Amino acid sequence: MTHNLGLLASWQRVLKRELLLAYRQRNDILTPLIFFIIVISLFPLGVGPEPEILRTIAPGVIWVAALLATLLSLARLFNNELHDGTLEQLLLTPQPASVLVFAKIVSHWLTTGLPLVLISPLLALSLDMSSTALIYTMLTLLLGTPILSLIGAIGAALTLGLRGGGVLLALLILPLYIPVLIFSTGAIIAASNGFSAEGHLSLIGAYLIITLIFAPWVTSYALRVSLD
Amino acid sequence: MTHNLGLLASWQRVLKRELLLAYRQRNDILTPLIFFIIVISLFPLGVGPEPEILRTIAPGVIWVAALLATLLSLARLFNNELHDGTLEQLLLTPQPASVLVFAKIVSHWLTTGLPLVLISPLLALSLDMSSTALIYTMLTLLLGTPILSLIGAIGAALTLGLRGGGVLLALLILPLYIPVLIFSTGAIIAASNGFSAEGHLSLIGAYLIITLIFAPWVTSYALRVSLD
Amino acid sequence: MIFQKYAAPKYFYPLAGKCLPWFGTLAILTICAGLYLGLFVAPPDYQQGETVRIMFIHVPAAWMSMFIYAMMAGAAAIGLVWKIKLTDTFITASAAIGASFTLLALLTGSLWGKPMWGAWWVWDARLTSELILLFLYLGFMSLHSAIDDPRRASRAGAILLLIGVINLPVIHYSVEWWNTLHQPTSVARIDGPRIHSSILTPLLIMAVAFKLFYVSVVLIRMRSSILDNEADSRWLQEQGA
Amino acid sequence: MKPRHKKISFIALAVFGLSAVTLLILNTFSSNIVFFHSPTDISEGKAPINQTFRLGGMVKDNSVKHNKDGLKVSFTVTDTIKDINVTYKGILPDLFREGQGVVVQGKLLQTGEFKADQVLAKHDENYMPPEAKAAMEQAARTLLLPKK
Amino acid sequence: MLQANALAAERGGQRLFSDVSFSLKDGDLLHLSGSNGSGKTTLLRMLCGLTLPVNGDISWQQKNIESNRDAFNADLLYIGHRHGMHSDLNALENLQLSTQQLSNSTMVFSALEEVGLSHHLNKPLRLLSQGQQRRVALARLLLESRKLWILDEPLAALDVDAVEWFSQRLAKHLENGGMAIVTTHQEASFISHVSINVVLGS
Amino acid sequence: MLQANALAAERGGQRLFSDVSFSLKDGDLLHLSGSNGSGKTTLLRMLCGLTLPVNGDISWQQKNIESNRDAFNADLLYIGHRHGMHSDLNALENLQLSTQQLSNSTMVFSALEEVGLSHHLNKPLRLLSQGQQRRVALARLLLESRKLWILDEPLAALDVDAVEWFSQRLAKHLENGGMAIVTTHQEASFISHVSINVVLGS
Ligand code: HEM
Ligand SMILES: Nc1ncnc2c1ncn2[C@@H]1O[C@H](COP(=O)(O)OP(=O)(O)OP(=O)(O)O)[C@@H](O)[C@H]1O
Ligand SMILES: Nc1ncnc2c1ncn2[C@@H]1O[C@H](COP(=O)(O)OP(=O)(O)OP(=O)(O)O)[C@@H](O)[C@H]1O
Ligand SMILES: [Mg+2]
Ligand SMILES: [Mg+2]
Repeated sequence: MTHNLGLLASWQRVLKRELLLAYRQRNDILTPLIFFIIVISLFPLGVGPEPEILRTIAPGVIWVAALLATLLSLARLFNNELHDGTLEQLLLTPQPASVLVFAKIVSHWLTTGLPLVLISPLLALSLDMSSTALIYTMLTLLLGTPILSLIGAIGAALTLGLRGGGVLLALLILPLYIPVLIFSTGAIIAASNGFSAEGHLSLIGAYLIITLIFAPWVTSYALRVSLD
Repeated sequence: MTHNLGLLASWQRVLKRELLLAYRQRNDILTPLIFFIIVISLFPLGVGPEPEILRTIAPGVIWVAALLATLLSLARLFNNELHDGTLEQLLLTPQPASVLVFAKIVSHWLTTGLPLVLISPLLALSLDMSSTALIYTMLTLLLGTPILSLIGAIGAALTLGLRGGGVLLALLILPLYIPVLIFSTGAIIAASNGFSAEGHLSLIGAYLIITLIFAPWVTSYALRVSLD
Repeated sequence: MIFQKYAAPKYFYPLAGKCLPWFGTLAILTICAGLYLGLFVAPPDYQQGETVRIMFIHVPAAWMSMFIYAMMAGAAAIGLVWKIKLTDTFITASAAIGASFTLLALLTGSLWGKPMWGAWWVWDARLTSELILLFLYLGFMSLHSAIDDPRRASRAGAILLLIGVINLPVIHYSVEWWNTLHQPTSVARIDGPRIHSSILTPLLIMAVAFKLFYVSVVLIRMRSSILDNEADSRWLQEQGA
Repeated sequence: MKPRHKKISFIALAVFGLSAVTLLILNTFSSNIVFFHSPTDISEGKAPINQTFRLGGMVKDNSVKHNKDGLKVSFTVTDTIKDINVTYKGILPDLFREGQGVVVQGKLLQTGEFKADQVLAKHDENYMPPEAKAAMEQAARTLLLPKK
Repeated sequence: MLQANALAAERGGQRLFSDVSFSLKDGDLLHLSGSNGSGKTTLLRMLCGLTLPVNGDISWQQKNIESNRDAFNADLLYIGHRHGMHSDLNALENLQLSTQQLSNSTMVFSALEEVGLSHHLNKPLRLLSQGQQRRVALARLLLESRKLWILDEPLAALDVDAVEWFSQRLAKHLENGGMAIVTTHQEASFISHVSINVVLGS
Repeated sequence: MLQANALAAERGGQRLFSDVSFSLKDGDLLHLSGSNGSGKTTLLRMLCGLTLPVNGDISWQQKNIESNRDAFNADLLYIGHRHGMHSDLNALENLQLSTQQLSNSTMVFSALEEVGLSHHLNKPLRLLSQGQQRRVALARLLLESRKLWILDEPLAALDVDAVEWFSQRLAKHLENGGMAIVTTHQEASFISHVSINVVLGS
């Protein structure tokens, strides 16, 4: 009786809807970016403008800010959808939910992670980073922010609609974020000290691939549990 | 026909309700606190554990974290109330709305600002601060966080229900927060370097008094406009 | 199936009651024996001297922290697939114990680290991953308690537990994969343990003692949570009468 | 796509991904990372001047020299291929010995000398009572003796 | 007496209605009807003073409601589409802390009993079903004695028994000299008490 | 054919209902009724596969819905209390991007016209009135041809015209061999088509 869309078309439709929504709520979408910028620019204000110190703490500041900005944006990931009932509809489409959830995660990264990557060189310069450090900052953000979105999606799905979702979410996903933070700042510091950062980068890469494979699937399962 | 409550009783009832709600949503309430703790403890992770550097950046880190934690908590201040219609009811009580709004602000400070003040000595120690710096950190937080709540309430009311309230809120109130940040870190640094911090402290005090007088009133007016 | 029969609270409750005294007594005996051997009989180490005695707490506690997590994750998988309610009782009873052992391992470790390494704490892979294990325990416990619906709580908790399993091999192999400050494996080595038998014996006895202790406490906690959950079921009232 | 095909393609994807992961991790083992760098690393790399990092290796036998005031100490860290001289002012951990592992944090000076501000001792996996150690050394000596 | 004078409303730059006038005396029931989107909710919020009219004015006991807000609010009870209760508090707490009159828990309890919720006292509101939540909101009608009721679709999600209960409660209010303004798309027995009909968007 | 077998539900550890069984054939309309809080919404979500039953099972075309989720979903259209539309997208975008069938904008446009919303195409949904929002959600009935409709209080906030339109649309669906499960506390003309009545909590 029905002529439903194929898997790919369905995926694209969800992605398109998410991006359109992001565009409509563009101020909301900008929040993590602005937050990122604010955190990083408040630092020289609070710490004092000594370039020596700034340069030392720069990788840490940038990555902590990126972590927090992502954490902030996660509350929004499924919450509106829960309240207006579109999340139920997502689980009721005749396509594997994990594929559609993946589209949502991709859109989340495109609207929160990617802007951070793109703005980071500017901020790195304002913190007086060397050009090597700057390049590795961008590179680690490019590899690392998708992990933040992927893991974050699991956390957001598990804590969906719970009172105090905020803290719980932080408590659940920060332990899983810590390796990203350590490897990334490690890579930047190693590279700017003239060592090879290959080891750090390949670990981040491995983590990215593992989360890419498992996160959409786990997230969709967690959503099902949370909506029960 | 009616025997309504007096002004004070009404005020107390709002405060009591807010605190009860806070207790029910205690996980939500803990979010800013946990956030504060996380930001401060992630720093040694990202920056590296050199005590020398940590001590230098400590006042800045603590105050930036307090600012961000408050900023985070503001989204929650009137938003739930808007969606469940209790905000309308607040404006329809036979008492000056500004007085009731003040009760809400007090409860906001008791549940976000005060915990930050109380936990700060522990965090200050973990950042290897001196005891003078520690005392001044507490003192400036005690004077400064009420200002953050008061100004934040105005911002939250103005951006209520707007798409992208988040960024707007940040953009509106951060300029007003920056003096608090500068005076406070200034006070801590001055005191720990053996200078008098009196000047900074009295500036913060003056700011506090001004906001105490005007903020509740401005907030209630802004709420009326936002609900129209 | 016999397994499924005893997975029903009605049968499990009395069975656990019968086993408990045995495990409890054995646990107390082995702990006493292990502590005596470890603290008074075992010789000091050729390099560390008397400080080595922290090992008899640190190492078994660290092993337990991983062992309990593995048990919980296994039970979570069984619970998700076969929908057995008892697994959740077991998991929630274990969580706090596992978290305590993890904390104990971290505390004794850093207590040991200060004199030996010259630092309470460093961010090497072994220490960091063990800290993450503690956070996983805490995260699980708060997630479980934040959900009021029992079925959702157990399923959501199970997902989190299974995600965290990946941390276990990282903890164990971290000392071999990366250069850490923490020492490499001494006991479970292909070429045999690198600990002299006079030190190894009390260590192994303590390891067994901790396991017995865990089983006893889990049984006690499971029985009391069954009492809470099934307060108004018929079999329990019959048993009480 | 039939459900069965879907499932198969998912599994294929997973297998592909996992093998890529293993490759990447294997790649990591070959490149020593994370906690410290070895003397060889440093002499090969463009040894960064005036940057804080960690150096790890063995304390070379007979290299430890205590200054008069007792707080200042200098020693050599080696990975049997390359050596680096380290100076340090402060209290050393109990396990700091010649022939034992050590991790030092500090800066490389222009002179090629490493100025440490933290020294961590690294313990190996061997535990035994002093008598056993003595017996072992005895045995080693007797084994070595005939060769002499 | 509530008087509305030549009211007009705009939403998003579009005129919704204009020239709406009526006056409501003690014991009057006004039924506001109109198709979806005709501006009923907008008009009700305007009568409460939450939305400013682009034209016209509203007075209560001969005084403009805007300049006498506190006095007007003391006589007004408004329940909108959104029920105005905190979803994290249970029914008892919600009612006890939201009413403006001194009420002890026995009064609140008996009100909840009357709306059929005595078994769900300790559940936070978000766990109640749609109809149960609305019942809690309507329990305010029993606890606060206000002269003017303004109710926006009070029957939404209510079952037949609850609708009947509401009709009777409304009739009693009118008998006691109260006034009410109600919108609804459903049939209910209180319609027979309507003394003024206002139809929007026709 | 939809078959429910001895279904039981628990909420917060409390039994809501047990032993609910029925089977629905082509052209059948099931009306689910019961007082507020009797578990109607819970049962409907269970029939969609969103909530797992504590007991019993549900099958669609002889196959368990849990193990054949995608096939079941391809035949199912569920509209709940929450309308399932994004409040920041307008009606056109919502429908175009939420339906699972290829639909061009003329089709969507004519569906919106049929539900009386052709004048509000470019407003984000949150600016529409309650009734208008529900109409947008119901426009999905026109755009997706699914065999089984499960509708939770579809009439809430609808005005009289819209209720009538819905009744006719439902009748047509049943004529074409579709099935439907509907709850409502309101009267409507489609009640005459009901072939199975399930009453909860009696
Ligand atoms: C906070 C610091 C420390 C932490 C978090 C920690 C953690 C752990 C963990 C998780 C294990 C179990 C590993 C496994 O079974 O695969 C372990 C084993 C062990 N740790 Fe530690 N440790 C710490 C400090 C130390 C120190 C300072 C020493 C001694 C110098 C030490 C000596 C050992 C020994 C001997 C083992 C047994 C190794 C084996 O499995 O054969 N640890 N530790
Ligand atoms: N902020 C706004 N901006 C633009 N248009 C708006 C806004 N708020 C409401 N509208 C429009 O005003 C009209 C009236 O809305 P209102 O909610 O008053 O209708 P209603 O009569 O209560 O309808 P219903 O019976 O569906 O509840 C609707 O067409 C709606 O789209
Ligand atoms: N998560 C939950 N925890 C505890 N109780 C719940 C939960 N969800 C629902 N309930 C209870 O289950 C009962 C059934 O709710 P449901 O929404 O299914 O009722 P309903 O028949 O749809 O009612 P209505 O006609 O008001 O829509 C209610 O008493 C409600 O309080
Ligand atoms: Mg309306
Ligand atoms: Mg319902």
